Amino acid sequence: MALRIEKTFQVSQPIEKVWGLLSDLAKVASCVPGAQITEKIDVKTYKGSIRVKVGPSLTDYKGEVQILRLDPQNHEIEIQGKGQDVRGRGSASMTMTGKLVALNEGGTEVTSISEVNVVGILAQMGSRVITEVSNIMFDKFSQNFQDLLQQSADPPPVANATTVDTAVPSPRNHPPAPIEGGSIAWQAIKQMFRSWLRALKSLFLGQGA
Amino acid sequence: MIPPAFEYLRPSTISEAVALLQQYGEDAKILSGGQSLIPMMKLRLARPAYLIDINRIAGLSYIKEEDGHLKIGGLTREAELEESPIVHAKFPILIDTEHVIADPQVRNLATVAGNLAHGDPANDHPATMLSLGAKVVATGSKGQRVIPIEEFFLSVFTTALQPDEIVTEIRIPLPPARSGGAYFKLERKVGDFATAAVAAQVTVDSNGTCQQVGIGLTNVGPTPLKARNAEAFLRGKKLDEATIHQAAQLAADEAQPSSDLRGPAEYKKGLVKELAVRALTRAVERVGK
Amino acid sequence: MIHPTTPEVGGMGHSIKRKEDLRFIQGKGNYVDDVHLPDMVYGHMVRSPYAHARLKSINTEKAKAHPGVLAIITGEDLAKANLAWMPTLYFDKQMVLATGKVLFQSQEVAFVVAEDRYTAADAAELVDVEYEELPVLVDPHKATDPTSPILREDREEKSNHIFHWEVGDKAATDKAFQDAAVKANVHAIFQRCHPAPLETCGCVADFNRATGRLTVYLTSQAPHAHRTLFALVGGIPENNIRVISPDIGGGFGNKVPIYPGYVCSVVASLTLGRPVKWIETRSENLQSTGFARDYHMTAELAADKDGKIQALRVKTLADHGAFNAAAQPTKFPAGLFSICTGAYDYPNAFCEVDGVYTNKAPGGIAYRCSFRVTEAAYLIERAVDVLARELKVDPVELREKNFIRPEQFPYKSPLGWSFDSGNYQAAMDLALKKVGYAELRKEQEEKRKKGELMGIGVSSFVEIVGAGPAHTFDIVGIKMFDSAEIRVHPTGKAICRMGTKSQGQGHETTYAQIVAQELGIPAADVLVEEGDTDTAPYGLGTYASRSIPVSGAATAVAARKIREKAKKIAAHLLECGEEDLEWEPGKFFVKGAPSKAKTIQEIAFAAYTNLPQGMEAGLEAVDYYDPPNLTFPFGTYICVVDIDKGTGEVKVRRFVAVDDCGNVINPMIVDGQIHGGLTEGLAIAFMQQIDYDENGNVQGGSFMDYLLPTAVETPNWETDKTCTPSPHHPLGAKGVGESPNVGSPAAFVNAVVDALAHLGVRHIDMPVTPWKVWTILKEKGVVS
Amino acid sequence: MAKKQLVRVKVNGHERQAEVEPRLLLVHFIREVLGLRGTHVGCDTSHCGACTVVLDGKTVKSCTMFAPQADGCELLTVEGLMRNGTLHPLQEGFKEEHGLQCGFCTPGMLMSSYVLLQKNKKPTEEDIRWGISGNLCRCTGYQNIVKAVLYAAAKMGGGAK
Repeated sequence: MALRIEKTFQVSQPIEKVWGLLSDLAKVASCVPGAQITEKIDVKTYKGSIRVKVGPSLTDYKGEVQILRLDPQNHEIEIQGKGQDVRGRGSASMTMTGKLVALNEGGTEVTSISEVNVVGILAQMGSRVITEVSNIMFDKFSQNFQDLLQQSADPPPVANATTVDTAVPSPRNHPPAPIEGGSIAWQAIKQMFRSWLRALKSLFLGQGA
Repeated sequence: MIPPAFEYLRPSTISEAVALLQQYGEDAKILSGGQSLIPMMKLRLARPAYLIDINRIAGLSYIKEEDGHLKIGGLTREAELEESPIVHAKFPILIDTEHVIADPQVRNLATVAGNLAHGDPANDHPATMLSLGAKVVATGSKGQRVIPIEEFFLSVFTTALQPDEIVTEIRIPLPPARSGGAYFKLERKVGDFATAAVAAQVTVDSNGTCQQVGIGLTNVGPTPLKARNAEAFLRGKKLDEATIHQAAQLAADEAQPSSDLRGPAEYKKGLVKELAVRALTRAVERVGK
Repeated sequence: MIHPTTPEVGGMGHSIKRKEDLRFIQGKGNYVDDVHLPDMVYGHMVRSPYAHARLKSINTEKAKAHPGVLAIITGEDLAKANLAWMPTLYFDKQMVLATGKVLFQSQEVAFVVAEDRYTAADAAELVDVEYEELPVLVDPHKATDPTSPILREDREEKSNHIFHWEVGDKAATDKAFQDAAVKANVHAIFQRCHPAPLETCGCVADFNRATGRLTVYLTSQAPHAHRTLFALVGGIPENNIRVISPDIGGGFGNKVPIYPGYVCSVVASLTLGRPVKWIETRSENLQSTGFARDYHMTAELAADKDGKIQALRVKTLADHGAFNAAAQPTKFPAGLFSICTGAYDYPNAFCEVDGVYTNKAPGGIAYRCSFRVTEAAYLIERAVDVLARELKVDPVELREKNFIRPEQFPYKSPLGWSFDSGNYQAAMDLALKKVGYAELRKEQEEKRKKGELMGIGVSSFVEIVGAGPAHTFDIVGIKMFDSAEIRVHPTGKAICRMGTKSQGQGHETTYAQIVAQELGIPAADVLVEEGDTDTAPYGLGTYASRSIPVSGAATAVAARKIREKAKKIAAHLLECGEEDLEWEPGKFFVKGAPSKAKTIQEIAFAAYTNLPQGMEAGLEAVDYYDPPNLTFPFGTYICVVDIDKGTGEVKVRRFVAVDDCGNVINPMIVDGQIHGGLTEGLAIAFMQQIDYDENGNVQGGSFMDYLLPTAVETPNWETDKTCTPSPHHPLGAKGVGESPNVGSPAAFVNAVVDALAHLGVRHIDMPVTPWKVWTILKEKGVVS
Repeated sequence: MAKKQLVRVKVNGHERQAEVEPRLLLVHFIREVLGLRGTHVGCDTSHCGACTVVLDGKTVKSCTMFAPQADGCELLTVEGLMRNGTLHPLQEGFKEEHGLQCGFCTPGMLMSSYVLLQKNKKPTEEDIRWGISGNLCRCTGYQNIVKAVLYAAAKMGGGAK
């Protein structure tokens, strides 16, 4: 299952400040709740794992996230995250291209174009909801990114490597879910899986619980 | 298809069940009808460490009229609703709904409460309950609370229930005189989720002017949807053909379907419009019956 | 001519109740999963989540350490025994367990054996497989693009192209098209389907170390062929292998191939010395075992201005998935697809097929179909409808104008077949009358004026079944004869053993009726036994509607051999010459003196007690029947549909099926076959598809999305018959099980297209779903 | 290993009990613990109904229940339909009307039809089609199954409306 999700939003901060955040993999990643970086390979590449628990579903993934392309001139970044389910039931990957355009009023327009690929049992059983869920996920990512930008003058928020249950969406004005100091981009992917897994509950005919 | 192992717990009261939920937290899952949970466990997409089987809790299975409401117990099976004389007499919309939920065997086990608590936008009762203005009674460690159905569905498979809460009752206001309702669903075959479905419940005054209206949409958005614009448009109007068509278009505009194996988004919107016309027309026909 | 028998005897033409039913209705059937042996253990398959990936490592340590786990087999383990690959039924090989790469989602990667099912499933999750994902090839049209990945590294040819096959006179056909006044073409995809019998595939492999014998209880439509393949592939002496097909819960072609799970179970049993059971889940069945169809076809018809067809040109791309695991006769890479000229008489035809590999499950099996005959029938019947639109004539009229006439039989088709017999106009006439065609057309006209959508679809299909003559037909070298062995006991009762294997077709009843017909022994007194290779004579099994055409003929011939001997015994008993005797089912009597008679029961007793001097005792015969030709069942199906414009739903209002399968053995069973096949046709036309997304994820890999109609979606079928016996079959029978599945898809689709024809619609690909219909209505401005 | 659960049932009139893993599916309990193999498994997702049994008078899909859920319940399976060596009218109807081919769906069909006729003595064809809509058959196209149920209804004193 492959999908393309495009999100655009505007922020009041100047382009260089936004770029400072967007080009920092660790920070971009922190916009997605609850993941764990297990190893830093280099400044552009991290290894990590996530444990996703949604309602009755529990899934563990491991993989890596890296910057594929960084273009400060044009304020463009391409990030790729890939994870494999440790029980061998599939994988998911996402390539996100982020692009900034300075606005006349001094703010910045942020555009993210993401290609998401899901392989394995989730894609087999979950096609009826993946689009639905991914959209929600990316909305949240955008929101968290804006929130982080808002408070980027402050010191980075504190750590939490454990599973974060985001089944209930956090209120918009809430700060992004707590992130560990070194914790990174797994959150986007994690959120995605979390939502998918939650979605999968619906896939079975029985409509009782 | 073999489910993973779990510890089986069988409380005999609600408070015991709530206590177990508190004790085991996210490792536990309520087993009620099991018709959604067990298939997930067989595919090993769900693997709760503890299953709290609430089926033996006494006094949770009932359908009764009380305080101006139809009250449905938290363990009432779909099939019981289908066979209830009160429901037949006063809620033809629920009979429509029962007929198209899964299949007879599944309805014998699946519960009405579970159908809501699952939070699946593709389930049928959410739309019906939205159209009827139902309330969900949840019991948890902090006691009981009543959640209006419009506030119950938060996101995809996410409801307003707290982790230690169990749905113990559903309350549906008894429709006033001159009310009617209907549920229209298109499914690819019996037992399938809706490609789209529309629930409509109306109350008119003696001149045929719409006093109350509820419209719920199934499987055309991240949550079950209440077609508020269509409802607002209809209130105070005579429910003639042209008005119904206009309202149906508004309902279609409110739908946010995604494309999938059941069809492209555009089709699903078209379907919402068509089914809304049919549901509203039938609801009006049933007024006074 | 068929000699009438009494209902008590129950020969041909009697709707006697099925003998096999008694055990099934009591829940006493014996399916493979019902086989329970002492010390039996269970296998569970670990499968690839990826459609195309390199296997980097498989770590089985954790799984092996799990309590109750007995063995874990990987491709590397099998490779050591040279068993990592096995031959398919069609000039290819396939991996038993993956080595190097996986080539489709759900491909078999490792086999876990444990003390019970639950433990095996738990341990399977602990097998840690590391993959490196590779680019995926899903679209068969891109298979030969230079940019597409080469899937099969094991092959010498570094290409995804499997075969090119052509038949017919290309030059003459091209010339006919140049000269033609009218041309029509249709591009039609026959989507990937799955037979999905209600019982999935499975086996119990039981190797007895003490005796050295291997017994395999198998969901097999072809137990003898499977025994030989086990012997050839596994190197086990064939006398030490016993394959038992117990009751089979539906096959429809799905249970013809050998699947990796069977091989792994055998290997595990050989290793452990214990019986190993492996039963597929439904998802495994849909995602990994033999799919059917996936033919991407273009047909062009050339005609003169009066509508006389002059030529047919067909070009087809066949998607075979990762391995060419088509189950079909050796000389026919596209099966009997060249029956695509249909029921029509024209001089020129040319047909070509190219097969390609993709990252999908292997197969190309004959799903309720005699090797690609369904695709062919669908194509020609769609094409003729399109030509009728082009010519602006009624599709019935165009068909009638072009039918092969009864006096033209045996008819040599332009693609080389010799049609045995037919009367296509008779079937058409009966169907038209039964459905009330003229009135329906009037009704349609009225409805169109009111903006209502109603359609009438016709399909005049011809099948080619009963493979087949040994000079042309073999599967992996084994000639496609089939067999029957009849033994008459001293008390006049009989046992009949067959090379075929029923999967619900009612063989225990129909073969008994053939014996009853030929020997006059009541069908109730004839036990039919199939499926045990230790006792039954060798045969190629049941598929391609070959049971009655081949084994049914063998039964008749074996019975006639017995009758010959019985005649000698009767002459001895009646003290007359053989030439003085006449036969009617059940007895020999002296010509002109009917009271001087010996019943078959008396004769049977004498065969063991009172034989003529020098005659061998006993009354039995075996026959291995090599059919002189195939049989060509046909029929006309007419479907009437109403379309709900608001939702795009198609409602089948009526469906009239007139079949001609020659002489009928049991009309009740024939009708049952037709009901079932039509229902499968309905599902294919309107609901079913095994689709793949761009990453090779199976869409339709469970009954959630691979839709099987329930009783609610299924209409009442109206059936009738004409009878044109096969001139070469001993009983004049032709076979019927597949006709409804072959003939109906075109009738359904033609009906929907007919309903929309006035809007300019000429074709809709199956499955014809509500959203497809609605989208067309929207494009045409019928709905806003 | 999870704590075993004692499951006591009355199946086809006989009291049976066993200690089982709680995750044991009811269908496996019936087939492998009780040894009643007439109840079949045809899918994983609760769609096919081959595993249908009657639990306290209601049809359920025994592949979508855990064995402990049936503790204390009364079960009727296909093996319990015959009484005193006589076929149930439904069994007879399925045979007389050719309501089965491969026989795999038959036990589940019989159990659904059994409860259908308990609730509705004079079902119409439409009632029957909806009543068996949780059971899939690949062979018969349902037409003769409908006839078989009508046959049984007539024999049991009901008959078509």
